[in-house]
Amino acid sequence: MSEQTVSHPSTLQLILRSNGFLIGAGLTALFVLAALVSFIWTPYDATQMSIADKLKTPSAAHWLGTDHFGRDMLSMIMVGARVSMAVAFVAVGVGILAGVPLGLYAASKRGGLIDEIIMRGNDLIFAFPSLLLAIMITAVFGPGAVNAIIAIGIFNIPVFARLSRGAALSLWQREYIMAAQVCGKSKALISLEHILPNITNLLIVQGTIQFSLGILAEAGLAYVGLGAQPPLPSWGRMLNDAQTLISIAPHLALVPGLTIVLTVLGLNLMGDGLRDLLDPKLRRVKS
Amino acid sequence: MTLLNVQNLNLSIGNTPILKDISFELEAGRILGIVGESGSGKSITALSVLQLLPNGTTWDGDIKFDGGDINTLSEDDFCDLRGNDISMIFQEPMTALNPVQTIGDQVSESIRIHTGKSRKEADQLARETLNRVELPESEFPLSRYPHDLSGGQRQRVMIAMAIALQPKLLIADEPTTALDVTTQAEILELLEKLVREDGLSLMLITHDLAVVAQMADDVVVMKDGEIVEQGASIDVFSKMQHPYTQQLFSASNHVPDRAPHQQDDNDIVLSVEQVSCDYKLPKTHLFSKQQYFRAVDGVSFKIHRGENVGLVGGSGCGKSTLSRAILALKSLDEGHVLINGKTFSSSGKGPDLTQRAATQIVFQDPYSSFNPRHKVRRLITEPFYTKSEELTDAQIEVAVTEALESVGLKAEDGDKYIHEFSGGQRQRIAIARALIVKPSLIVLDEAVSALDVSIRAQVLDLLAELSDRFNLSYLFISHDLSVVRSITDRVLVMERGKIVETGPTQDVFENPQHAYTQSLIRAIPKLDIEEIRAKEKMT
Amino acid sequence: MLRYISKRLVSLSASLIVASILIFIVIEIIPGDPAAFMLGINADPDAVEALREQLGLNASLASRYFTWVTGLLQGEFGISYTYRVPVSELISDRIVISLPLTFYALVLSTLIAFPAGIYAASKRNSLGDVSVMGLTQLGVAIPNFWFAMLLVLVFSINLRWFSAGGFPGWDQGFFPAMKALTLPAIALALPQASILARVMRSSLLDTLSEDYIRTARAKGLNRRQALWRHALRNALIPVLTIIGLQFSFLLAGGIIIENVFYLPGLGRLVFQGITQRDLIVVRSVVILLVFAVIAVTFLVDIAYAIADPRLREGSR
Amino acid sequence: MNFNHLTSHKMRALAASCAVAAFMVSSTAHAMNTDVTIGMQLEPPNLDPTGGAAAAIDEVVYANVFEGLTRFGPDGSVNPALAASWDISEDGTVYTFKLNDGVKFHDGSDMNADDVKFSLDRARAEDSTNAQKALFAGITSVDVVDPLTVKVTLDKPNGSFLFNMAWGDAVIVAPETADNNASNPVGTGPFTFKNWAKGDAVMLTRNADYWGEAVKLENVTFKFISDPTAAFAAMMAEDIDAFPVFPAPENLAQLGADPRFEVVVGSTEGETILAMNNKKAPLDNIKVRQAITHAIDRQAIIDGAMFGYGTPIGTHFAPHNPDYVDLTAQSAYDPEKAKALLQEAGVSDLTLTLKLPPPSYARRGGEIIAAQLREVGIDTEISNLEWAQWLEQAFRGKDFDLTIVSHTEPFDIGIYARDDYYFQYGDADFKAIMDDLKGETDPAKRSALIAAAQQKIADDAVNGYLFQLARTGVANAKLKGLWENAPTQANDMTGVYWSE
Repeated sequence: MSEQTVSHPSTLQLILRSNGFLIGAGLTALFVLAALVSFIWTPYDATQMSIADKLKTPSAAHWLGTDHFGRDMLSMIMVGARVSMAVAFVAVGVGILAGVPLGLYAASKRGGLIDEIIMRGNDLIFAFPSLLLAIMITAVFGPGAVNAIIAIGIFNIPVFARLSRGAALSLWQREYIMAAQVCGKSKALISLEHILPNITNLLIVQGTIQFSLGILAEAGLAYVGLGAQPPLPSWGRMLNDAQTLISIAPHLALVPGLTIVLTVLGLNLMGDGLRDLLDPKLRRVKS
Repeated sequence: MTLLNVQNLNLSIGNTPILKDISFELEAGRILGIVGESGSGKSITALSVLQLLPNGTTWDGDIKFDGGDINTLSEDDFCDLRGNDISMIFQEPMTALNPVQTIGDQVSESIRIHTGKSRKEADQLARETLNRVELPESEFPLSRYPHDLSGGQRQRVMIAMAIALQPKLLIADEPTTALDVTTQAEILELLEKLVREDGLSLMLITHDLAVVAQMADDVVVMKDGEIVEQGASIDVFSKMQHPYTQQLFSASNHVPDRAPHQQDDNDIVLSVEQVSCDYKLPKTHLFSKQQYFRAVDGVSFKIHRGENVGLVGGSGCGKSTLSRAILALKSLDEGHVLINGKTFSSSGKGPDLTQRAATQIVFQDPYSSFNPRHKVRRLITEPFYTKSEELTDAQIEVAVTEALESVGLKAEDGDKYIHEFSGGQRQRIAIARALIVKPSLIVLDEAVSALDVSIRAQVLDLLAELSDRFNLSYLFISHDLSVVRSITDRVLVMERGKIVETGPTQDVFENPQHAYTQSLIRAIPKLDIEEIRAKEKMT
Repeated sequence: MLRYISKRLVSLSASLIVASILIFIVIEIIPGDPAAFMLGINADPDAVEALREQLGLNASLASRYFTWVTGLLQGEFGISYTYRVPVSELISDRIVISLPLTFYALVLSTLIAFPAGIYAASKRNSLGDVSVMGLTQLGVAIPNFWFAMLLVLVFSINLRWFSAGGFPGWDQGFFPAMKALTLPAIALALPQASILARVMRSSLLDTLSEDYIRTARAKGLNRRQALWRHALRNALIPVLTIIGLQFSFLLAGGIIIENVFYLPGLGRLVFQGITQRDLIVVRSVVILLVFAVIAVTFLVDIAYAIADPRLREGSR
Repeated sequence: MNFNHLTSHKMRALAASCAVAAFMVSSTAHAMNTDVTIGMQLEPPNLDPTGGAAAAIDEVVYANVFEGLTRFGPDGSVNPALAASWDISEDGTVYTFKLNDGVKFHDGSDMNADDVKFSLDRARAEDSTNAQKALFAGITSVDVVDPLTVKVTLDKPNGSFLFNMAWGDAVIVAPETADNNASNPVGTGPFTFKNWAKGDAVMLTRNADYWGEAVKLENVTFKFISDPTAAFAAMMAEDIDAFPVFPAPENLAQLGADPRFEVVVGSTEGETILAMNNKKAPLDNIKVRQAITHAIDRQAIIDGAMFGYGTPIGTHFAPHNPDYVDLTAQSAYDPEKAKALLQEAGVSDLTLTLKLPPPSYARRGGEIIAAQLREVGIDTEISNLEWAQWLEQAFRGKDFDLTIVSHTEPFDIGIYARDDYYFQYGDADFKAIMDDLKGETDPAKRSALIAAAQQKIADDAVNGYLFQLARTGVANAKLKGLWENAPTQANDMTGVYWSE
């Protein structure tokens, strides 16, 4: 039963060593920066059309070329980043704000009727083919970025509910929770004070993954015409517009496609890097 | 004839040295005990014999087995050796068996890969081996799965797997640490029988000096990766040249000196009256009647102020359930519990907050008793939640400093996080947390079982001193009877939910009345020199 | 075991009932009137009203729900507003495309993911492991409809190996039909295979660090034997649930892919149903898809109970 | 951008074996040259032209499966069909049709005057679900003179009665099979219905005992591909022989350049307009409407949205029609004038809703128009709707400021005379012109009236008249006989044949 207390390397050392995290964080930062800069400056006005020079391939004037209406692709990507990030961010926020309390509450009422109802509710939402519910929602309320947020958000709720319930269940066995109960603290207070801080790492890691899935989902919705509406540029719709022109202007499809891939890749790498970074500090060194 | 000869073994994992110049021998047919505290490197020594080392380990020196030099063997040759000539059993029986494979398959597997016997023959031999380890066919068919076996039974399956092919050497790494005292005695007896019958050599690794004294022919004492002393157990225990061995010996027998306890009969801190607790059994099918298992059955006892009471019993006897019931963490089905004369909890009604301040708890596992996210100051002031009136920051500061210093830590430790402390220091912080609200009763649930012998002695001293100073009363729950004997005034023995015997600790230990208590006392491994010398003369 | 299964059966059927109510209500509040759509721009109002009556659109909400559900139980989905044919006939034409496509993608994804996951886990932190994981990171990041577009560009338009889409029908023979489903299946399978490979690897790495693997090694099994005989079976248990979940993602993903390859599957039927306000078709197909997902979840639970003896007697 | 490295070894083997099969299958397609596969973007909801208005129904069955008394020719002229000849009474209110002899329905029953009476009475009945009920409003009675003669009496003379009888909604059906024509059409045409794989294709085969001139094709398959990319891919992969209305104008250049294909650009009856809600402030002010018409650059929209296919129009009338008057100059692109007009109208920072139906002319055109309006200071909120929602909100609910739609019915300038029509024009003078036109049979006078009507709606700037939808058809170079223009929504396969 040897018990080596390994010295805890400082977080900075860990960050430098895991290059996956660095690449991921770099890519993500690039796109967040692009989105922020787009508020104040873009090479051209993203909605400025000039039909004369449409479908130009990447050139000095237009680094990423122009689309079928002659709009500058780079500016559209930057403004599009704003939309994708916003939709994914708020959708993950909805997932966390609604999902985590549900999960914690279900865990505190372990095995009870409420726990069963919440879990059955999760199975129900998981049972719906995700895009189908999104289509139905946007068919009822009409397409638009807000409805895309609601549609994607709803699918994040069971993910976070199930994740936080699972983590909380294992924590409830821990002895410091019993110690808090001995002090007379209510289940809700214990969930807030003890359980939530100890599952935030899990939530952060899952948050980045769901964020990247949110971007993919927004692109999917926009591709079938249900995401952000014109004139607001969005990556998914750029892909949809580029579809018919793929053989005569491949750059029209490649630019938004690769942007989505790089963003999602960056987020996932950062997510994995975070998981390695945050976990060892918590996990006790087993003998 | 020396079966195993280890010479100048040095080993390091990554770049941290673990073993320094280890040399020892194991004679055929004898039992070698390797004893040392956690971190002494005794497990790694065993694993290096079998070459089952974690990746990234480098070692040198040579190991001879049965005359041959094994450290130059290829991995495949080693595979033939493992389980055939040398086999090993481990400490955690609950996780050591494959949950999705029957016990029959797991035992016959090692037979089939070494001897190429047909499935039927292998199963036949597996059946015989299981019978040898006292797992009869009637109750333990080959088709049974590990998950519904007890810890002791699983350890027997492990032993069956190990001895199925009559190996020359069996390495047992802390085989009984996770078991309760009666099961431990049975397993040790079984190992001794196998050594005698099969001429098996046994390398027994443990941190429990008493087990080594009782079992081992030769002893090796290790500390921080070095052998500090080795030789026949008689010589080692009687001479004890090395100071560390002496310190280890005295710590194992340590009895904290406690002031004689004056009992004021009518100042009763805890009164438990006819308490019973039930657990719901899983229903056989959806609409079957709900069955209950009565874990605690009509238990009554009293604890006076300043009195230390022990609660002992095998695993599954209900002592943990009783402690949860006393602390109102579990609702009672019958009877009620009074603290300082006032009803604390009774069937149906939960406790009221103000009474909560009167009771506190210290747990077994120092690593799971604290929220890693909070600083020590916040951890130990959590019980203040029970205080109705708000304390000012100054008052809290004073209370924190006083609590930390009373358990032998410094005030500025309050600003550190829990992962910066060792196991022993954490247990001190747990005690500080219990003390800070000056409770009348502290429940110590296996509070010292997870600690090494030397640290355990210090913590027991601390507890004794605090009990005297603050006139605290303890309910000391443990499966380790020697610890209970050294610190409690009175003891309760529990079996299957009932208190079967109670009385002053010395009387109960000297002449136990109830059969179960007698079997418990008998099972405790003895650690006194005269007894060993008497045994020596007999053989 | 029986107890566990009956408990799951009860809870899953409850979910199904709640799902049917949910679907019915959501679809009822979709604006737009099917009759108006059918008669087009210049239709005059009383012709539209006559058609509404004919289609029974004016009956009360509850009665329509019950007629729909009772119909469902007898496999009778009702008459499609636009096609004027029994919905069950419409669905049977399309389900022979959607389900094979989903299973084809599931098989493909599993065939790619298992070897990749096991290879990566057994060669932990080696070049092989890092490259496989790099590929799966890429696989997860690629939107499957974009990948489908590229597949069509490369394999249909340039190389002309595959037709660009469409479905010849199973009566044309098994081989041409499967060929038509190959590109869509690959496009669907890629992201799922990447996710499954990652889950397989991490689950295997967890089981490899368990104590019973050390016991197996101590019994004389070499690394490969320990992995295949002990670790793999235990690692498969969590992977089963992921495969169950993926079935629902594949069904959803199918909707977009069917559009890119113009496969007349259930996805497009729902899509057209929504645009043409053919509410009976939409309702029936959605409840069918939800039923399929719940059925698969139930199958996964049974497989779970079989694979994990701990579930045999006690309930989880 | 090649993804080979992704497919594992097994996949590459599977792909290679498919390659062999691919070549084997595609080469046989051309040996049998009496079969044709026609591509269509929208699938018909059903196959009964008298029961629904969707253009797709007529595009499959008109002239192929069903025939009316008269029919449209490729140039839009009205020719005899089931009615061999007819004579009109002096006062133009009584039409006596002489039917062809020996005409049989596909189920073998004879087609005679009773069927004509049944069809016309059915269309004009009180509870009829015929989308174009208005066409039959003028009929007071239909009488069977003898098995081959029918007398139709109108309440007042109607110059376009014969034109109306050529519509798809006026085809002749048999009483026995009328009710289930939706899924099993039985007509008198040269092709009989074979089967309909919903969502995929409709198959017709040659009618052996057709009464008229025999057709050259054996089997005709109408394949439905809604996705533009898939349509392009299908053409390139030669899965489709012809796509009469190709959905993706941007690919026409590339298809035209490929020797295997021939691009045929004709005209349609589709006037694409920017409809304005004339009753909703500030659009009720003519100056604002004129400002909007001047803010729009028609050629930019045609180039941007339709890749150059389409002819600008100044009023709601088809340019290929002899009576067309070119009024594009009156609402030419002049942003400065637009700004000035807005100032005169006292309107500043105006925001209008722009509701767009699904077709790409609307979605792409809408984005361009939104940008052009923004140039003159008018902001727009775009919302993309499906047809059902567009019908609900814009067409029937009149809940819109601007919308873009193409009216593809032939000679439909008459909609400006309807009071409750969605852009809510209802001008008394215009209605007067249309009433005169209705009663007028003399061609010269009719032309003058039509020109006046066109001038009126241009002067009132009722809507922004954008362009005439071009009929961009793509066909296999060896396939001959397809219609170039689309005087009505139809794919007449009677004259189609393989040249080699």
